[in-house]
Amino acid sequence: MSTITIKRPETSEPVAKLDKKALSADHPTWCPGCGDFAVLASFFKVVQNLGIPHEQICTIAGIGCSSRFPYFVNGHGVHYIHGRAIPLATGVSLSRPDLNIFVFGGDGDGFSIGGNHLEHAARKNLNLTYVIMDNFVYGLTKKQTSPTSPVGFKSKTDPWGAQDEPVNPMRKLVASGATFVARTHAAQINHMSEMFERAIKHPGFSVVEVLSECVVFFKGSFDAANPRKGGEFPLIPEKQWDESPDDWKAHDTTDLSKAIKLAEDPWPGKFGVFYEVERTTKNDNEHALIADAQAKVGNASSQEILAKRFARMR
Amino acid sequence: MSTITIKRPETSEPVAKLDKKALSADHPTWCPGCGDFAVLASFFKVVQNLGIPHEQICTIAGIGCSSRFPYFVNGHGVHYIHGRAIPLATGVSLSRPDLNIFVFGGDGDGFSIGGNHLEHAARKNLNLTYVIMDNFVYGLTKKQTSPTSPVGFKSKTDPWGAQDEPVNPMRKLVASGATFVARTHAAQINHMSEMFERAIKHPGFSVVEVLSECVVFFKGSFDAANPRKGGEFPLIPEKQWDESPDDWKAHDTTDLSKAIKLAEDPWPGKFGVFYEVERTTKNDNEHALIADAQAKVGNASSQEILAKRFARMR
Amino acid sequence: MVDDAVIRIAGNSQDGIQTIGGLLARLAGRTDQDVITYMTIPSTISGGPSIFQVRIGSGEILSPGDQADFLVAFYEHSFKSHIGFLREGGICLYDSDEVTPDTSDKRFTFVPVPLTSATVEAVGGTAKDRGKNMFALGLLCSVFDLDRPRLVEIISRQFGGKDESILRNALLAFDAGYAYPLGDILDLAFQLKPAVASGKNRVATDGNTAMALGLIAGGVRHGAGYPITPWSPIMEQLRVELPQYGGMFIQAEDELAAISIALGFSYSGHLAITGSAGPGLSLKMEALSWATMAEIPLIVINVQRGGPSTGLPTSVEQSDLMQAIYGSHGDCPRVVLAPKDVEDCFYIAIEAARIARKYSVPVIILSDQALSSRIEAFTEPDLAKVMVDPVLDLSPAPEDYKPYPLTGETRHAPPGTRMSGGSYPVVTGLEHDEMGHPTSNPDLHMKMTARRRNKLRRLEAELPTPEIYGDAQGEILLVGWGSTYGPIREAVSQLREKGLKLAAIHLRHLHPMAPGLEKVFDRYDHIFVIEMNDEGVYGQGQLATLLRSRFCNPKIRSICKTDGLTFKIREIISGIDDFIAVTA
Amino acid sequence: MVDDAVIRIAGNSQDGIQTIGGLLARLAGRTDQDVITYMTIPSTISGGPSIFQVRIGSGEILSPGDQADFLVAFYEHSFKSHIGFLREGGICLYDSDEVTPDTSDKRFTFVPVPLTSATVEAVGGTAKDRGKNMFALGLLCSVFDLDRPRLVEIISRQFGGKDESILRNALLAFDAGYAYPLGDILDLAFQLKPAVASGKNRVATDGNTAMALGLIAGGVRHGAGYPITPWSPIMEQLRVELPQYGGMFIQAEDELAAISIALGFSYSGHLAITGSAGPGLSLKMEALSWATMAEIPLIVINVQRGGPSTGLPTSVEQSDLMQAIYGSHGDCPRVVLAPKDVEDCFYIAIEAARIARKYSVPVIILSDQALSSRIEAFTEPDLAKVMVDPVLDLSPAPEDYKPYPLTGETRHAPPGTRMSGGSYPVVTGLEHDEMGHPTSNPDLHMKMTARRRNKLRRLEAELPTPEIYGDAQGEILLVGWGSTYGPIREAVSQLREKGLKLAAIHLRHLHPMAPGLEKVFDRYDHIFVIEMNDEGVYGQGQLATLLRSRFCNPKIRSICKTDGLTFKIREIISGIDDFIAVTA
Ligand SMILES: Cc1ncc(C[n+]2csc(CCOP(=O)(O)OP(=O)(O)O)c2C)c(N)n1
Ligand SMILES: Cc1ncc(C[n+]2csc(CCOP(=O)(O)OP(=O)(O)O)c2C)c(N)n1
Ligand code: SF4
Ligand code: SF4
Ligand SMILES: [Mg+2]
Ligand SMILES: [Mg+2]
Repeated sequence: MSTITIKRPETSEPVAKLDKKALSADHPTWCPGCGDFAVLASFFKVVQNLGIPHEQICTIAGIGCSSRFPYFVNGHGVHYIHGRAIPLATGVSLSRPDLNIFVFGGDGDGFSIGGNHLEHAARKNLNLTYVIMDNFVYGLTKKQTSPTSPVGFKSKTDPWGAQDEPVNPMRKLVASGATFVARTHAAQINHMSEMFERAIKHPGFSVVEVLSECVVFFKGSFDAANPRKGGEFPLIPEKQWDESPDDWKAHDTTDLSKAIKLAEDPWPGKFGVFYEVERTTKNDNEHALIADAQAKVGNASSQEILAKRFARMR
Repeated sequence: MSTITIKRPETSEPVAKLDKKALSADHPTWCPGCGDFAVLASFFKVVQNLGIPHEQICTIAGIGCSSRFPYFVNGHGVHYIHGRAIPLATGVSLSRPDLNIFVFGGDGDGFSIGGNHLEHAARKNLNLTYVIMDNFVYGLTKKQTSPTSPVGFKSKTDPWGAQDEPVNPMRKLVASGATFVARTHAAQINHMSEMFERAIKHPGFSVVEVLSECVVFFKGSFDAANPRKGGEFPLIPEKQWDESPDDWKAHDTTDLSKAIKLAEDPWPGKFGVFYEVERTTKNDNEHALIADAQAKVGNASSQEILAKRFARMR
Repeated sequence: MVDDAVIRIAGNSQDGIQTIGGLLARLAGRTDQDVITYMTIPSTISGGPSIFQVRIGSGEILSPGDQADFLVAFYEHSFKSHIGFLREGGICLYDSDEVTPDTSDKRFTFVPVPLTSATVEAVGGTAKDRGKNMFALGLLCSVFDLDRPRLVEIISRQFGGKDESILRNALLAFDAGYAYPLGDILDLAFQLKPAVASGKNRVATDGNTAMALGLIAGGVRHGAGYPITPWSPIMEQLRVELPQYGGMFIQAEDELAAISIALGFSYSGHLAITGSAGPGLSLKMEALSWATMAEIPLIVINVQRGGPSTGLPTSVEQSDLMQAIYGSHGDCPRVVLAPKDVEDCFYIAIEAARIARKYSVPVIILSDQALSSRIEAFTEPDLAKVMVDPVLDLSPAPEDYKPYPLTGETRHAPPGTRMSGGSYPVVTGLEHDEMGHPTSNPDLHMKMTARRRNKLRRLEAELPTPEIYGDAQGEILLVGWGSTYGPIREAVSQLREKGLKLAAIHLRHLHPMAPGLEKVFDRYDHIFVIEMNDEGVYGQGQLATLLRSRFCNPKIRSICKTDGLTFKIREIISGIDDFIAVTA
Repeated sequence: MVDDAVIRIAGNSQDGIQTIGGLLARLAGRTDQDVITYMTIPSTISGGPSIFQVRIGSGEILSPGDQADFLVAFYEHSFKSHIGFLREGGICLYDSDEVTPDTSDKRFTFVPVPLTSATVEAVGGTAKDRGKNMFALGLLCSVFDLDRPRLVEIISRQFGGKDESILRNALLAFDAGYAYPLGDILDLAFQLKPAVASGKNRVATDGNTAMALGLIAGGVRHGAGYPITPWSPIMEQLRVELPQYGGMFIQAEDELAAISIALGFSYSGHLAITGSAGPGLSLKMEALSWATMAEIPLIVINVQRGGPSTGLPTSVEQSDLMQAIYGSHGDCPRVVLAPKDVEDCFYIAIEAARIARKYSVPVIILSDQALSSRIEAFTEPDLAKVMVDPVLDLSPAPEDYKPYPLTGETRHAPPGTRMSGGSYPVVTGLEHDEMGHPTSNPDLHMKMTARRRNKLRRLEAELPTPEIYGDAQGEILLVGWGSTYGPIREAVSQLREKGLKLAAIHLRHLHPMAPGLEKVFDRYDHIFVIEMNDEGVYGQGQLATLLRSRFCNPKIRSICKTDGLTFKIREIISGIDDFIAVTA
């Protein structure tokens, strides 16, 4: 058959379980106190738990403070260009079903310049996990208004306070057609890790928004959702379909318009899984096309198929 | 004061009301039977009704069959590049409050390559009217799958039938933050004209999706919503808030998550206004900034303001 | 008996005149004849005036011809627009149901045939629009004494798949045309000399198809793109063909995504292809720059059309050369190639894949609108020799793994590779050291910039100096690139017949260029670079600008044109004439 | 008494050393002295090692200096990294709380000062990090005998707006530093010669600010952009400044939107500006091509940084010249300018606005990272002379209105214009006729292509040949563009002192170039083009490539560098040395 030849080691020796040391690469260049450290720590924890083989880890990012993530993970990684990590990851995901694909990036990278790719990958249900480290500001370029900056936020491009209605991340993500959408907070390591784990296990396009504070340019931004800072961290009660007495009040994570309604909650809103459904992935569809096409050509080699093609043009 | 000098004719002579002839420019290059003809006719009708002065008409488009619209309107117009009509219109809208800005384009132009600009202009509530002539296919480039092509549609890029979940236009538009969102059908001239008129009168970002058949590459696509072709054209009953007996059953056009729920209706779905709210426009915000800044500099001329700025650098 | 004939069929695109052209071209291929076709595309989707021109002959056919020997005019507008293209002494066959020519014009022979009514008669009323083309083909078959059994076989193959009645009607019309009594025009007409049998199979196809198949032969199995004229047919074909080979082609939401998806494939270890026309290429410039920096191989096809901006989407131009070389920000070396004819579209794609893999660089192929759509016949490639079967190499990387050694070729470890040293690689668009780690060390930026550029110098060193066509030394050397190959060669032949000593050289590798050109240039008094682009502010076309800069040779001058049409032989000759008298 | 002194302050960016530099520069401006600063930006957001260098003098100061006369080292790492930059005989003042140098090194004079503890003593514990810089400034004020009252005035202005205690602490630290007993180092040190009073106001600022203010002076009131280093400060300033003038600057969602919004402004009749650094420029190539085709004026600023791709975001490079000229698809003529120093950033912006308006063309300005952030002092511009007040002209268009006359300048009728002839214009990126109607007529495409290019020829004709600096004829001519101006001039001065006959010429207009260069080139034996970019596959930098192509003059050769740092005078001299011995 005309498949692509893959050269791999014959026997794979038993692999040591990865610990934090094995997973750590460069020491992060983030500012002391930056929320992104916790995201990294949580990612390490989940990857360890899930026992993902070392060579199958692939982290992909655009540009931004948060997008430096791949350098800090000792795994295969790509530091791509601003806003286009998702399409690059699309190519990797579709052609390499053997890998675990993680995309990391900021609110500017994901919702501003990259907003369109996000939507199309979501509706096509690309199989990958996307973590948006949302700090409501452009960190790397030093404090301009981001698409998630709240009205009134004083940045270098809005010294009088931002005026534009920000993107509502949960609304956008649920509406995009992503099949797993969750929201968490970098100061809530356990909750964050739980969200990551569920996202990774989800087949299809899973996305998690993490509120991850930029301590330099937007200090205190997420205190309202941090019990240690006097805030509240209200969780979404998920419907269990177990006929327990209060279950009817809980959130049906398969109901799209309810998920969008939940996203209208006033700041700081709720945390947890907003939406979760299963739908055929683009990966499945494309691999089905290959299977069909190959069934039709039978055992023909690449050369035979092409020779036949030329014969038709004689 | 340091405003920009505008040279205009002193007295504006009484202007003849525009008729269809005055509004018509080149004869459309569309294929005979193309739905886009009706959109043009309806636009002419509404512009006549509203009595918009000739020089204040400004139609702007990207690239596509539908995007050739500006050539067929005798008014100021721009035929820009693929997918970027909205940001170009943003510049015109913000700097020229005296104009009426209309953006026309196709599903590929608006939802594929231009999807991101649409979202950001919508959330910022730019003051303009955008008509998406949706034919569920790439017309100008001759039948590739578009982001609204239904699953199963056989195109040149999906000869076996499209597989990707299409964009749900109403869901996307409502979720984007547009303040007026409606849906109509090119074969329903009266309904279409009503939607156009309401969209144009709406202050802020108003968008209308018109199902406009491509008779060459997707014949019969919208018959299911065309009573003359045996289909149904179900209208959205809008809540009147008049305490009439059935009003509670009608659609509350100010309720975002209900509008999104309505967008989940099975094909051919409903027609009419899905969402309509008022919110400060980006135009208002920017003009307020100018007013504030100018109040601070008082009567100073441009040269005086700049001289002061230099003096601070001595 | 004549060597070749130029036939122009003028009608509306709805009449299926492209179909006749395609069939004629295929016939030529099967009878060892050479063929070049040329067609125009109507400006509205619903169709409109359109022509198909075909030049068939026994010798080498290099261009679609400057004037027609034979004109078929379906309508009055076809007649009016194209009679000026007929050579004196040529034959004009017209639909006497539609056209009323001034037959007193003694320069031409007029042959009236009631195409419309004769077709209706043959096939029946309803199908008439569909049959006129086949009727005309039958006529041509008799006029030019073409190989009728083969032509019928080809027609049967073409229409065979569909509803039976379609083929039946097509053959009815064809036979009626073949049998139509033309009287003494047959004596006036040309019988083509039979071609020398090559003993090899010959195929006929267009440039876009040849390119798509070349990519497959070169081992490319993955790609992504976004529709645009005239690139779309490449993506449409790859979308359908690649799954058979275990690969895939993805339609993206825009060109930015398309190149990024393709880079995702390449990063994954599958050399990938993306492409577009000018507007889309402009959108790919940022990502292309990443490919150079990260040293990820990629093939990018640009089917050039008239620019700038949306420009002239269905006309030909060669105005994207500078962008191909210099369009991205930064010092951003990449390879640029251009095919010279349809056959070469196939081989250049293989060459692009070879270079991309060997040097881990992006390679741009500049095709153009004329090449993309015209049909040529050529010898069927020897697949056993050229075919590359791709391998995804996931063997463990050794401990001393260095992706970007300061000396030596790039070594990528695609994801999925076990790293024996325990340290996994990140590929980046930031400047980096030999291990790929970001650095802003001045010395490293200097060395890495040189490293990326020196890959092109190494490639240059392995390229052969292009052959000279014509006199080994002499008065004039014509330099060309891309689809001007044919007309330039014909111009050389015509001028040599007049006794001039001249030659032509054609560049397939445009960046880097092959070595040894300066020595070739030394042997001629005048060097003219022939290109379909503008002479710019300083009077030089794009390739001429590059050649002058490289060699500082003031003998190098430009013959440019920007009318969106392919070069006619006489335009090249008169272009030369503007500098030195060659016609007298 | 010395003419000038180079002071390098090395510490961490958190220490506020940029603040001292800025204050010193402003002081220089106010005392008719010349000044150039230079700083590095740490690679992490949270800060890290950083320097600020300032060269102050009475003569013309053209570059930040090849070596330091005076080094202030805050930390051990600062000391180690920068002692090599101190000239023999120079003074190293170090924080004796942090640094322990090997004082036996007799090449330098070491001056220990307990910067940390002395500041704590003066200001109090909590604020120490904030005060060290002001303490050091006080020290410098005493060492160099600077104009203390003015400096205090400038400090008060800088810190005056904020919380009162901040200014108090700043002055406490400054005074303590000024009063710190330095003993005999004062004798070793330099007193700067007082500058000749110019009688004119002088201002000190950086290149980005000068550019933003130049745009305002040139009558630009509208713009749009997206953040990127080192362009962002221009957009941030315009966002704040423009509303005062009745204009606006919009932060877009990306660069594609930014240029499109700007084109919307320009189409509306308000000449607009957009800008970015390399990656963003690559994204603007498609829309820029529309601007050329539709002939909509626009100013595009590129603050160049190290490339390709994300490259070296905080280093300097001049590698986007070719892209500026050729980066879009199609024959796409546009104007390219480059400022030579900070002052020129102001004037080039005015020139760009003038050209954009006059010829209805896009104009690209190539600034760079070094120019954008360094501070220079210059004579305050005469606003009465240069200031342009923009007018939105909505007077009715006459009946014979033709936007694109085949001969004559473009005439736009912005929307809102009443068309007396009754026919309203559509501007388009398709090829079009004189009225702006789309056409694929071959002849019109030819004429319109020429029309767009000829605008640049007319501009060329009005440009003055750049002045020659140095000998009117001689051995060597150095050619430069952009921010290499200063070092090139100093190199010329140094070599002339050695008796060489040489000169320099600097291009501000890069596309088209000023006329008359060939005559200048004829007068020198060697021509070296000095640029901060790579020598490419064929050994020539980007401007050199253009010049060689235009003039086919093999005397033109390249001196390039790609280490991401500004040219040192000695690098230029040794670059020349590589070709012909100038040092012996
Ligand atoms: C094409 C392009 N435009 C702009 C930039 C500059 N840039 C780098 S990161 C960034 C945004 C950073 O914000 P975000 O994505 O929220 O990440 P954060 O730094 O806040 O984590 C921008 C505008 C770039 N690198 N490339
Ligand atoms: C940058 C760029 N990419 C691609 C194209 C080619 N193109 C022109 S129109 C179009 C899509 C047309 O579809 P749509 O927007 O739905 O309009 P329709 O023709 O169906 O009305 C495409 C892909 C282009 N002109 N520019
Ligand atoms: S600038 Fe903000 S987002 Fe960036 S590393 Fe520092 S704290 Fe984190
Ligand atoms: S191709 Fe389709 S969309 Fe385009 S003009 Fe024809 S019918 Fe209309
Ligand atoms: Mg952010
Ligand atoms: Mg469409």
